[in-house]
Amino acid sequence: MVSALLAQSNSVWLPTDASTLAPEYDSLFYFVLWTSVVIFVGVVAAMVWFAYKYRRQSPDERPELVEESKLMEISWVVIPTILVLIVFTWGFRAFIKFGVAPPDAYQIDVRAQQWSWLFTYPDGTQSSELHVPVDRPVRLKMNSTDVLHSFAVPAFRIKQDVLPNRYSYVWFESTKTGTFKVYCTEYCGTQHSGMLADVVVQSQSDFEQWLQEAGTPEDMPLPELGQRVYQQQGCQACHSLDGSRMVGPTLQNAYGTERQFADGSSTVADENYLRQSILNPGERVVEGYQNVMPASYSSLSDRQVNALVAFIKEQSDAAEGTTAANSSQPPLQGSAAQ
Amino acid sequence: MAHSDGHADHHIIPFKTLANVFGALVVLTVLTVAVAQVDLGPLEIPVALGIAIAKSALVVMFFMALKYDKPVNSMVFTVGTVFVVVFLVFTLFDTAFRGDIGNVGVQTIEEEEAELERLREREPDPEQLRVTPSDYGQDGTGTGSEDMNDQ
Amino acid sequence: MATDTAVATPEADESHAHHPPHLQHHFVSSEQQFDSAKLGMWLFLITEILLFSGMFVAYTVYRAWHPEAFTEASATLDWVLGGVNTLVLLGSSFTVALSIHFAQKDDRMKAFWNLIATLALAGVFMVIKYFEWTAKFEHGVFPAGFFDPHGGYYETLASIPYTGQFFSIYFVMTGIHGLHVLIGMGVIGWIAWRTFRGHFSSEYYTPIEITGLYWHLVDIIWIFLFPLLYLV
Amino acid sequence: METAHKEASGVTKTEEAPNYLNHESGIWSWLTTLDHKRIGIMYAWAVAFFFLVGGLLALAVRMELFGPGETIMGPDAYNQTFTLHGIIMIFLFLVPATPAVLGNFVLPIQLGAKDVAFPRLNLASWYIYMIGAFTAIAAILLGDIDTGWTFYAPYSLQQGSAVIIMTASVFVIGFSSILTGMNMIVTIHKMRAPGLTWNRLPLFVWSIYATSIVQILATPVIGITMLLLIFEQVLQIGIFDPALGGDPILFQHFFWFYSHPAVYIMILPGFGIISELIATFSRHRVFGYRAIALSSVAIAMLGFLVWGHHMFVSGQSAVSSIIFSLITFLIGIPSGIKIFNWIATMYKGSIWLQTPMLYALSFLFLFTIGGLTGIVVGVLALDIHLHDTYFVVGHFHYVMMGGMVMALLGGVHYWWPKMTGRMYNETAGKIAVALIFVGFNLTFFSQLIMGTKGMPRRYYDYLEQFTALHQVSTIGSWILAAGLFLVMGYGLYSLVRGKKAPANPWGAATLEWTNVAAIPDPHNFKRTPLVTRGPYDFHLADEVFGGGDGAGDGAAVRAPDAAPPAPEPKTAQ
Repeated sequence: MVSALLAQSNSVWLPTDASTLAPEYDSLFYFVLWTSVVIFVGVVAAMVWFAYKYRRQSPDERPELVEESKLMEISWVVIPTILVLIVFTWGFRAFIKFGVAPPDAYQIDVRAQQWSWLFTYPDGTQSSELHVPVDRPVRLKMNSTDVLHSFAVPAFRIKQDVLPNRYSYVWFESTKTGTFKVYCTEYCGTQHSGMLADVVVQSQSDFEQWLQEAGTPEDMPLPELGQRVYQQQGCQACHSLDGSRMVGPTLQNAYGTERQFADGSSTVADENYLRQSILNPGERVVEGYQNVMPASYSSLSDRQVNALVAFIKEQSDAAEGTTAANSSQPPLQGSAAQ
Repeated sequence: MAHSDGHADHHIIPFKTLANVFGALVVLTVLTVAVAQVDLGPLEIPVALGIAIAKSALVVMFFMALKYDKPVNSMVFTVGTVFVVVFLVFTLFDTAFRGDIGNVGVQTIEEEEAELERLREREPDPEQLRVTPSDYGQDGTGTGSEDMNDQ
Repeated sequence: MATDTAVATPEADESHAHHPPHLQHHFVSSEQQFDSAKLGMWLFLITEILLFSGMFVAYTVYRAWHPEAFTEASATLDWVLGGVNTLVLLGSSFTVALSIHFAQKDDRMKAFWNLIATLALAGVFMVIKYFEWTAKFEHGVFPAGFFDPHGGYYETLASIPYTGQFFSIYFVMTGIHGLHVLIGMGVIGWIAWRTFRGHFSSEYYTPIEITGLYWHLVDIIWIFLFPLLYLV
Repeated sequence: METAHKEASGVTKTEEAPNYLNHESGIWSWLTTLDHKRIGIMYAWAVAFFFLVGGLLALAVRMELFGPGETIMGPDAYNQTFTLHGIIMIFLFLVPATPAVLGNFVLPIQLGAKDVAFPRLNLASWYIYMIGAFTAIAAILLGDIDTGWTFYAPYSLQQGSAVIIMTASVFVIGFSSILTGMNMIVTIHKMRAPGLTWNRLPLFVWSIYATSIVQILATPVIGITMLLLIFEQVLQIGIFDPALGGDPILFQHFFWFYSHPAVYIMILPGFGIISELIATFSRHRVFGYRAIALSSVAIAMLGFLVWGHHMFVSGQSAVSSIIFSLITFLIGIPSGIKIFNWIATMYKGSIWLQTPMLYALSFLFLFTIGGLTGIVVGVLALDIHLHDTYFVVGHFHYVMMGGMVMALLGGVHYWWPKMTGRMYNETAGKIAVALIFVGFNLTFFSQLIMGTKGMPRRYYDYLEQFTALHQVSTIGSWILAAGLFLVMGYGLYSLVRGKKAPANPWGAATLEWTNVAAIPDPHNFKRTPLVTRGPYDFHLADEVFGGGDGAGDGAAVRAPDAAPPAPEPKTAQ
């Protein structure tokens, strides 16, 4: 009966559980929830019953004094105290478990910035998606390049603030393969609600294969690598490819067009300009936009920057060579539609 | 309302008491400066704070006349200072134990890196890490041989 | 007592004949008014203490984290000037206590001159403070963000991280304390003038009393600031 | 009876009887008044205005969240909207609302005093509040403030000068709060009528006393915090800014040292109001008077030791998390005791379900949910998943709105006749309670559910899966708003057209009802009362039952002006 209720309410309250910590969390949650429900129903039932039973019958009614019962007063001090102490102890033990990672955990570095996540693996591979092997403890070493963020995965029941200038750590061991959401849960500005990422839980072999492919292979063509860097570094959070206006200017047709700056000057966006805008974004800010782009991109490698520039060039009709490819595209699509 | 006009029952602190208190305060100030010139090690802060507390107690009791005042005023003052201590102690519960279960770094990243740098500097030159005789093989130059000579 | 007060009537009905002029209408007696003012002042004083407590907490936290930096930075403060200032403030506390003493004894002029002495000592304190601050500014010793020490001993500070934090706390604490001294000087000046004009007597000296309380608190804050910043 | 009749006719011709509303007229007489009742009314207008503004902002927030993506505004506008909603509701509405409006108006009368101890400071506190409020408005107009009401560093440090002005305004408003608290404590200590011992204080007085303690002890710390935040921006002192070696978690300690106790500034007076309402409308002595009185003070004190429960996932040490969590549970117990005592007060009472009592019962219902969800987030492990989700949003709205605002609305209805001299429309009142109750639960219970599912707070946009719950919440907010606008409507109507109120429409037994005219005299009492019984000793309070029927129909209960109350020795004449 109780378990049926529990199973039913599972769909109402908590999300799916996909980590070793979740079952412990859920049983504690349901214990507190159902104890609370019992207390709440008791309080409301007494209140409603009294309000009905002792409703005023005549305006000059003079109720008798009620003797105060010491026993009653003591019992409603002592019983709640015992209950909260049980809950405290239980919560405390679980908390320590949440806080202390197993020593053999696989460590992944996490960099949070407004408004994207970047995950770096021990072999140097970087990704904007968190891929982890199933059934293996994973410890995240996190820090932020700008303001406070918070790393939360509801399916794992974990959450930890990510601080600038101080590492923080969180760990989990996933029990189910699949894709889950990472949220930023510490308010961090305009695109706070867009600061999401996917956790992809894979089997060990799938994970290893992914790790192989996700590196930056030497032989990858620059524009393709650029696209990967664009996604890994979270550029898409602020710079669209389809011309729509976001926090930063769109990259569509950015290359080769006239840029008007906040200080009144202007220039045609060439490779040097793009390079400078990535490495030192505060230098020249396009008019109508705020100077909010993090300076952390200056740590990108030369090859990565070159790749990004090549990728941005590809987004522009003005860039020679790609123009042909672009102009050939729409008719193709058009014909496909027909 | 005969009793309403009168501060007759207000305690007038005698000049002599005030002067004595002032004298004591001067002495304590000189004392705290004198003590500071001596290296007391870990006792330095407790001693300095102890003298400061003694001085402020004198000011509160006599200059501010709390000793002769209504108890409620003493209560107000006590509660106020208790909450300063609460603020301090409960904040220290965090800052003194920051990173105790390893979920955050004990130090800032800046400090961790400086620490690493220091360790790296102190790390002896691999040349000096000669343990077995074979390490001194052909190029028995420089520091190694000097070490040998010292011994 | 109970029956006495129970017939206290609205002022419309009753003349103010037996009310001293300083007694506000909503109080029953001078005693009640005096006690209220004093309790109110004590409550205000603990808000002041808690205001400063924030800075003391910041000081303790950073000192506990970076003891070497604080010791080094503290050594650049001149304890002689700090010590003189401590004596100056203690002296001013003494004179303000005396002025209450003389007000209670209806000795108007002595009360007045003691207030003037307090004012003068407070002035001395601020002048010394001014020289201390400008000496630091000359060497580029500013709060952390602008911290750029140069010249003499200050050079060594540049190489020690977190000495800037010490000076941030130093400037904020002594700055806010100094502001309290300035406010106190204004109030004491006003009270001294009123004393001179004979507004107060042993019957009614509440303003001197509560100004005195405020001034002693400013003194107490300094009693803690001095060893924490200059000595240890 | 004869005198009662005479007085009744006197009441109907209010124009002749001088009272605090009509003894002086003109806007200047209000702006320079030292009368605690008039200052209370001025606060009421200001606070009501900001409640309206904050409420409209809340509606805008809910409207934006009706569907994922942009509904009525962009992300920046949304972030500013919820920030302003928070700042206005907390600093300009919840903190001053009960102490400064009802506390100012009711407390001195309940004490049998002519005024608060420092009438000038009282007026000054209103002006300081208004200056703070205008500074806040200036900050809003000057720039985009999107830091959230918590101003967490380092985000708040990057947001420019508007934030400096806003933090300065919080600093200023803090002063007004301190002055009110000081005034209340001194008034309670020094201005009680003869015979009014500590054990005879109405529980509303006790609750304001506890509140004032918190105001005095906590508010200076938000002052210095805001000041240090300003210095951090202007002088770069490197205390909070991690880029300069500061510690952002230290800012959170400073902030919550005030802001958690501030929660008790908001809710404690609500406890007091509820005690008054339940006693009066049950016509029963409050069960466990001393337990309720002392638990208020206990909550006020313990409230300072729990601030770290806002920071379980912030990276503070586990030692402090554990200590803060344990004390958090301890503070839950006095709150629980209060609930049980109020229910026990109703037992064998004579329960009259007028609008104020309906608010009190709604309070019990909603605050119990608020308290229990508070226990849930107080559990160390459970908070990890629930922190900064809509569960927390739901929890504090159940406490702040379901608790505090319900109590405030109950209190305003209860004292409305005394403040305005007019009755409101009882039927409209009951409809409004029903709308507010239903709308509130729809709005915020759905938030509790989506919170446990992981919906983070302060999100402009959300995943498809939360849409249904968000829509329920938004629709609930419309019902809630309809109820509140109904209250505003019949309130304003009552000011103009409401029936004249009798001196004691509810048959209450505290001084403001038994010893004061329907609309109080400028000096409150014709004669300073002599108190001979407890505030809820209805069995001793014959005057309550005197001639009136307690039906709230305008029939005078007795004549407070002409004949002194029965238990007073003077009655003999």
